[in-house]
Amino acid sequence: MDTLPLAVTGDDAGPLTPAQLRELYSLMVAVRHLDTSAIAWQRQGIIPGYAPELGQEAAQVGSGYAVDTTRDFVFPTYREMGVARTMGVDMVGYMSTHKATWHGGLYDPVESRLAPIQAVVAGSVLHAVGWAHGQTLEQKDGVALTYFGDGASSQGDVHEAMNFAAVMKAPVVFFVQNNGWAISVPTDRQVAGGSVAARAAGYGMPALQIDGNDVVAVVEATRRAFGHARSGNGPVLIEAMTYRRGPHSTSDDPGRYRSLDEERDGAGADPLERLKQRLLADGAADEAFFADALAAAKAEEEQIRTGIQALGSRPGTEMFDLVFQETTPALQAQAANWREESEHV
Amino acid sequence: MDTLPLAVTGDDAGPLTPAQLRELYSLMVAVRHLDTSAIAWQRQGIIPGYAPELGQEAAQVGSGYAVDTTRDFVFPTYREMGVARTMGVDMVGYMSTHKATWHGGLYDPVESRLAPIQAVVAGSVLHAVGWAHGQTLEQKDGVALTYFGDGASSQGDVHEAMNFAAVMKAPVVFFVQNNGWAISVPTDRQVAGGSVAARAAGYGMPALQIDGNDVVAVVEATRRAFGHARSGNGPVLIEAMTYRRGPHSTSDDPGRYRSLDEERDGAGADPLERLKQRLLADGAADEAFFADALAAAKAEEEQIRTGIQALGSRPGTEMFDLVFQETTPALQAQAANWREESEHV
Amino acid sequence: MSNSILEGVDAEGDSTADSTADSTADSTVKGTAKNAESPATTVMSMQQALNRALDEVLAENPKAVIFGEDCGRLGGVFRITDGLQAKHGTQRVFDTPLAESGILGMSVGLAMAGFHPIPEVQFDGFAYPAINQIVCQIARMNYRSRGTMPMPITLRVPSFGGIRAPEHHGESLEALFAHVPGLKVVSPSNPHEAYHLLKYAATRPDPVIFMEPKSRYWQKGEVDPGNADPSGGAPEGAKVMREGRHLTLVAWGAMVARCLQVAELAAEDGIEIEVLDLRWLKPIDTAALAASVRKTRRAVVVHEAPLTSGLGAEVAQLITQSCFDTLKAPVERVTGFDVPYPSGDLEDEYIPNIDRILFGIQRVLEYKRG
Amino acid sequence: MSNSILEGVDAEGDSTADSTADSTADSTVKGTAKNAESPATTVMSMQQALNRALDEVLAENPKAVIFGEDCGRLGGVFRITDGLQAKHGTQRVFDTPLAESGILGMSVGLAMAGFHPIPEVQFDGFAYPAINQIVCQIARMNYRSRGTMPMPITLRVPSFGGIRAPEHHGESLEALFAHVPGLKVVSPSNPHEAYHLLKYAATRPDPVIFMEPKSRYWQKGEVDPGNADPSGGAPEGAKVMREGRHLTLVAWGAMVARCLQVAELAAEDGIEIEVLDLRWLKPIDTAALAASVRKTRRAVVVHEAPLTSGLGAEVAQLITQSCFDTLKAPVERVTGFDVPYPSGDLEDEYIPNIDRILFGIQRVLEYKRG
Ligand SMILES: Cc1ncc(C[n+]2csc(CCOP(=O)(O)OP(=O)(O)O)c2C)c(N)n1
Ligand SMILES: Cc1ncc(C[n+]2csc(CCOP(=O)(O)OP(=O)(O)O)c2C)c(N)n1
Ligand SMILES: [Mg+2]
Ligand SMILES: [Mg+2]
Repeated sequence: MDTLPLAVTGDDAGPLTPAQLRELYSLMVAVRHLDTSAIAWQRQGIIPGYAPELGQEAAQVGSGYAVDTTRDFVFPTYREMGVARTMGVDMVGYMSTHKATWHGGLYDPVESRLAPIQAVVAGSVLHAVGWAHGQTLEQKDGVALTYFGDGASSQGDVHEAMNFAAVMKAPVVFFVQNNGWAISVPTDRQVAGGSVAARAAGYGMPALQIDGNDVVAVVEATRRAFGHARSGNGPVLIEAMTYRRGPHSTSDDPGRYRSLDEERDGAGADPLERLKQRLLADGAADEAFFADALAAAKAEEEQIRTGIQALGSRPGTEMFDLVFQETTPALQAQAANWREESEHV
Repeated sequence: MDTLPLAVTGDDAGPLTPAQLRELYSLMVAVRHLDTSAIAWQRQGIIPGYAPELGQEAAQVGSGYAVDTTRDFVFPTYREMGVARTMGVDMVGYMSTHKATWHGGLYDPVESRLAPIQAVVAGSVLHAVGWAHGQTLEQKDGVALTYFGDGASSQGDVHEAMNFAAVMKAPVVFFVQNNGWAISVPTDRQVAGGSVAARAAGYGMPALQIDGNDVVAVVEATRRAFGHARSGNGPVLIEAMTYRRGPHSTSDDPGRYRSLDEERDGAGADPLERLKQRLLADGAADEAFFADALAAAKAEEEQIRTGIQALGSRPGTEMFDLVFQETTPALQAQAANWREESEHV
Repeated sequence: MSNSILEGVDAEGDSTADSTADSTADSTVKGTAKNAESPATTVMSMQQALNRALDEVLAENPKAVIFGEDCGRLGGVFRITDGLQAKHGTQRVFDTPLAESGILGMSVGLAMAGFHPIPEVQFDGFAYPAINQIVCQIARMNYRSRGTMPMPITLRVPSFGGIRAPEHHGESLEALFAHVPGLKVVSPSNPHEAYHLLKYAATRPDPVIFMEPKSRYWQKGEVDPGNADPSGGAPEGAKVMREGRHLTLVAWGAMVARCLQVAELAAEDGIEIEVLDLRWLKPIDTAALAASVRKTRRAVVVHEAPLTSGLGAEVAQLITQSCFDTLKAPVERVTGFDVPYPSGDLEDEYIPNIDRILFGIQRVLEYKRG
Repeated sequence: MSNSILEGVDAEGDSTADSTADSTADSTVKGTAKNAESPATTVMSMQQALNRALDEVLAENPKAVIFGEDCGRLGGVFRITDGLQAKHGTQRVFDTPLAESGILGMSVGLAMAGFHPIPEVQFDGFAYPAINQIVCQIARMNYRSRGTMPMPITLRVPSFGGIRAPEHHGESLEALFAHVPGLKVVSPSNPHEAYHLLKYAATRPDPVIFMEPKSRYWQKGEVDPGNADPSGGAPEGAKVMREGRHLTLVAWGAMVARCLQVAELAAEDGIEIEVLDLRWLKPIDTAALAASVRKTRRAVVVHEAPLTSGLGAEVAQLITQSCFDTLKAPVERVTGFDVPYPSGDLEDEYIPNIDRILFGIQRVLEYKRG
């Protein structure tokens, strides 16, 4: 499905260069390696839990690649590690959420242009609309990019967000990663009609349903959507069809609801492998490049792991100090009481 | 718009007979007269407030006419007086809600197959889905008919209801009265894309956008929708295009947000007058019939008014007694305390 | 107006009554009374006071934006935003589609973008669809973002009952809001308070739920724009609306005026009641509660919300905690019942009326140990 | 395990202690203990007890239906509905799309059609999107329909903290639910209670919020299916889990086990604590609270939810109201703080731990008037 007019899309137009394709590959390898490592970390007790994004690297890296962090703003769920990495977010700060150090992560969301990690399914989709409308009010040209899943598409907030955005012509790109599953529930028991992209027409909003495992298609679609929204044409919806190759999280057991055969059939070709084959076919990269990229990914993972292992707990005072900008006497009294009792012991 | 397959629709199929058209006219006159009288009642202090449905008689009477009260169930908003009347609901019991006697009205919702009057915008749309799914579970053939407005279509619950109904193939008819306004907000600032019916396709659900001021079109569309849902094909959405000719309620002042010219242009031809002309053209009714119908409507209104005027307040004990099926000691204690203190004074 | 309920109740018979307490009940020290002569003082309704406060906030802060259902062209169903769109433009004051979660969720994004959103929920009962965004997002974003994304959102909610409205139009949600970490909650009792508390709330960097007592919208009163508080400072904490020495009535919103009426009646029977307007329902001014009850040694808390798990429990417990030794009787609660807010005339049975408050006072005054 | 906090605190020095009180703290009368020898008694986890209760409810009532996110094929993220779909079919136990308002709104319609819906909200924090349907519809439909449309809906909510989960997975919503007219609220503290309270709740004609203490799901305990209560009757009201004469600890859910641990520790210092499992958070068993505190003359209430406007305020006020004369000290509350539920290790700082409860007890025991 492609109901987005082929408008001029600004400086981002034109096909991806070989250097850009190699960059995308390096990013995807870094993300793949960090993602699979994080599962190992969990098994080793370094972090208590993790929500893998195995299989969604193209969707995440490709869409994150289209973001201009000097003016755009991104609203993730709990599974957008690849977007964060692509945007250049501090990854120790990002992964700290999975160490249960701080719910939203320790990275600075304002600096990094990535809103805090969001655990409420569909929780931040409306925030994107508000932020985007702020751009309209201030006549700025930033675009809000908001991520959500096939499961999240069932939430009322997503509908309200699409309707608000379309009524107000807010510059929002709704990026759905349809990975086939919401924990144990497959898309056909979740998304009536079978496509989230098909919902857009009902709001008079253009939509693109794309192969979310083809990073080039993802970059191009996201750039087009950004161009459309940035030029004052209102919101766009992208549904990237992909597959959650791993468990929902490290505490999930997919064997209870899908077979290995179903997994293999559903997953299709590996997005990383697809890009590799393309680079090889184009002659844009050789085995040495892939080896280097993997080595860099490994070094990076090691550094992040070291950072995560070094992370201590946050001091208890932060519980009280970060609730308000202007604290209250009642809260200060509770903090004082807490301090006294914990020091006594 | 008409995306509903032209299936067999059972015994209800076939064009409306002259007798049925006359019956529809009588119903619409009764509703029109009661509706306009209710505004007078409010001015006279008989009732504290009222939400008129002037202009929506065809949409309400026509859709209510398609209901089979031996097996279907209807979920109204606060503005479905015409539906209630058409279904044969006790109108003193119904109008008592506007006397502020009891929020949900005094009529028996189970007996009359009309759920209690609902003040939460979009509040009961999901109830219809649950009730309808109950029919599926029990292999019964009832259909749930749920009403909501153009404003209500913005609520998240409506989206959740459509998605649930379509995923579960629940026998629901979503009947939208698009009357152009949600209090002061016109449809173009409310419904992105301009049509609620257009939303249905995104759920893989058939929809009909119809002239809501043509009672024949309304009856036929609703019958088709019922037939479709009753035969196990899942939900249908009907958007009846009409116009709220009066104020939002007796405490509203439309002069603040729309001009009389706009009202006249928006309202179009009067649905009652349209049916009258058709009956005359068909030779199905004469002036004597219209005069009789009006006289009957007047007699009926008088009877209802007398009933409403005779209605006293509900006894305070009901406040406590109707909270639970199994009351609690704490609540009984409050009731006792209330009784003691009010008797003392 | 006779007061048969307290007749014969002997508060003076209490030998341990604090004789140092000010006996100023007759001079009725209302919060705003002292500036009544000031030339700047004007008489206006609460609706006007709120409207003026919003007008000034828009003028003073270019980042302030007002929106909600029917807030723009119509000026709100209660006309609180009347004329503001015409004056400040459709960018600053606008109508939204009919979806409360959308309105509040959008507020979060606007706040992230540096705005000061002042959304309206049309009626108390329609805050429920937005609770998820209020509790999980607005109240926590400052915390979640470690202080980098403050949420200066002032949510106006026409609240409480008393206007014979349809279902869900007479709810009291303060206990719910006060329980949510990260929110502040305030409710004005008269036009002066309305003006100052709204201006104050709408310039704070934290989310404030502003609960407007809709039954008081059309009541007029003196507003002194130059003097927020007798203290001369910001309108923080609770406020003594009438001094007394025999018992403290604690209330907020529309119940304050009713408690002042009760105090007037009780005075006829020689019972001097102190009326404390709690104003801030979170944080609660524990010091003011303690100061008053240490003097009066008895307290009754009055609210419209249902009894169980209402804010009255919190107020009573705070009083008991700080005044356990001096209390002569357990704190009494006179509140709505644990029933859905009723329709029509039953409203008068449900909302604490003068008689029920007097009965509560009587129970406390007549309380005997053992 | 040593208990430095209460060392030296002299509860016996209290000359007015009620000497008629049973001194049975050492024999630890737990509610289920007396039937421990019964052949029908089995040891199982709370997860198993809940699963068995649901299995039986489905078997006994053809109108009972279970649904929610991942309830069917997966058997729930906590496996509470494990195996039920396979046994009772996809019509009786089914997955819904991911929308809590949808799940609860659908429950209303099913109840209208004569079903007994047993929906699940996957985690406490995800009840917020459904609050509108719970408060405005489920809780009021019986009332609104004048008793013609009862709402026999049993809403299961895995609740409270303690499992180091992500944000919004450790919330305590009991104060919110208990404040809503038309709802009943219950929480089990061990497998026996879980089995009986769920079977009881799921056969009631009124809506019950069933709050499962998720940190106790995997704890095992004896379940006597034939004996719900020591009384021999239905599992209504509160339950004394340990008798004592110096102080009453009131708790519910996961905090009951912690309070029993505290009582054990305090006993080492000669302090005999009565532990009352409130069980029903609405309606609250005021008589049981009064009976216990009239004996012990001191009380501490413990909960995980934030302090302000928490259910502890209601419990404390009910105790104070009924035991004002006998209370030796104001009721103390040991609760979560007024902060968003924190992540990871901070959870241990937030949830009342043994030390904080002991400090609360100490404050009450050492309270001196004046
Ligand atoms: C409002 C809400 N309800 C339920 C949950 C529990 N939950 C977490 S993830 C999830 C499935 C989400 O599926 P989807 O949106 O497809 O995203 P994916 O996990 O596939 O990335 C559920 C039910 C939640 N976090 N928030
Ligand atoms: C959840 C909720 N929000 C707000 C309101 C206040 N309100 C009552 S009717 C109405 C407008 C409804 O418009 P529409 O759905 O088009 O129905 P109509 O009034 O035109 O029949 C509003 C905002 C409400 N009753 N419920
Ligand atoms: Mg998914
Ligand atoms: Mg309308």
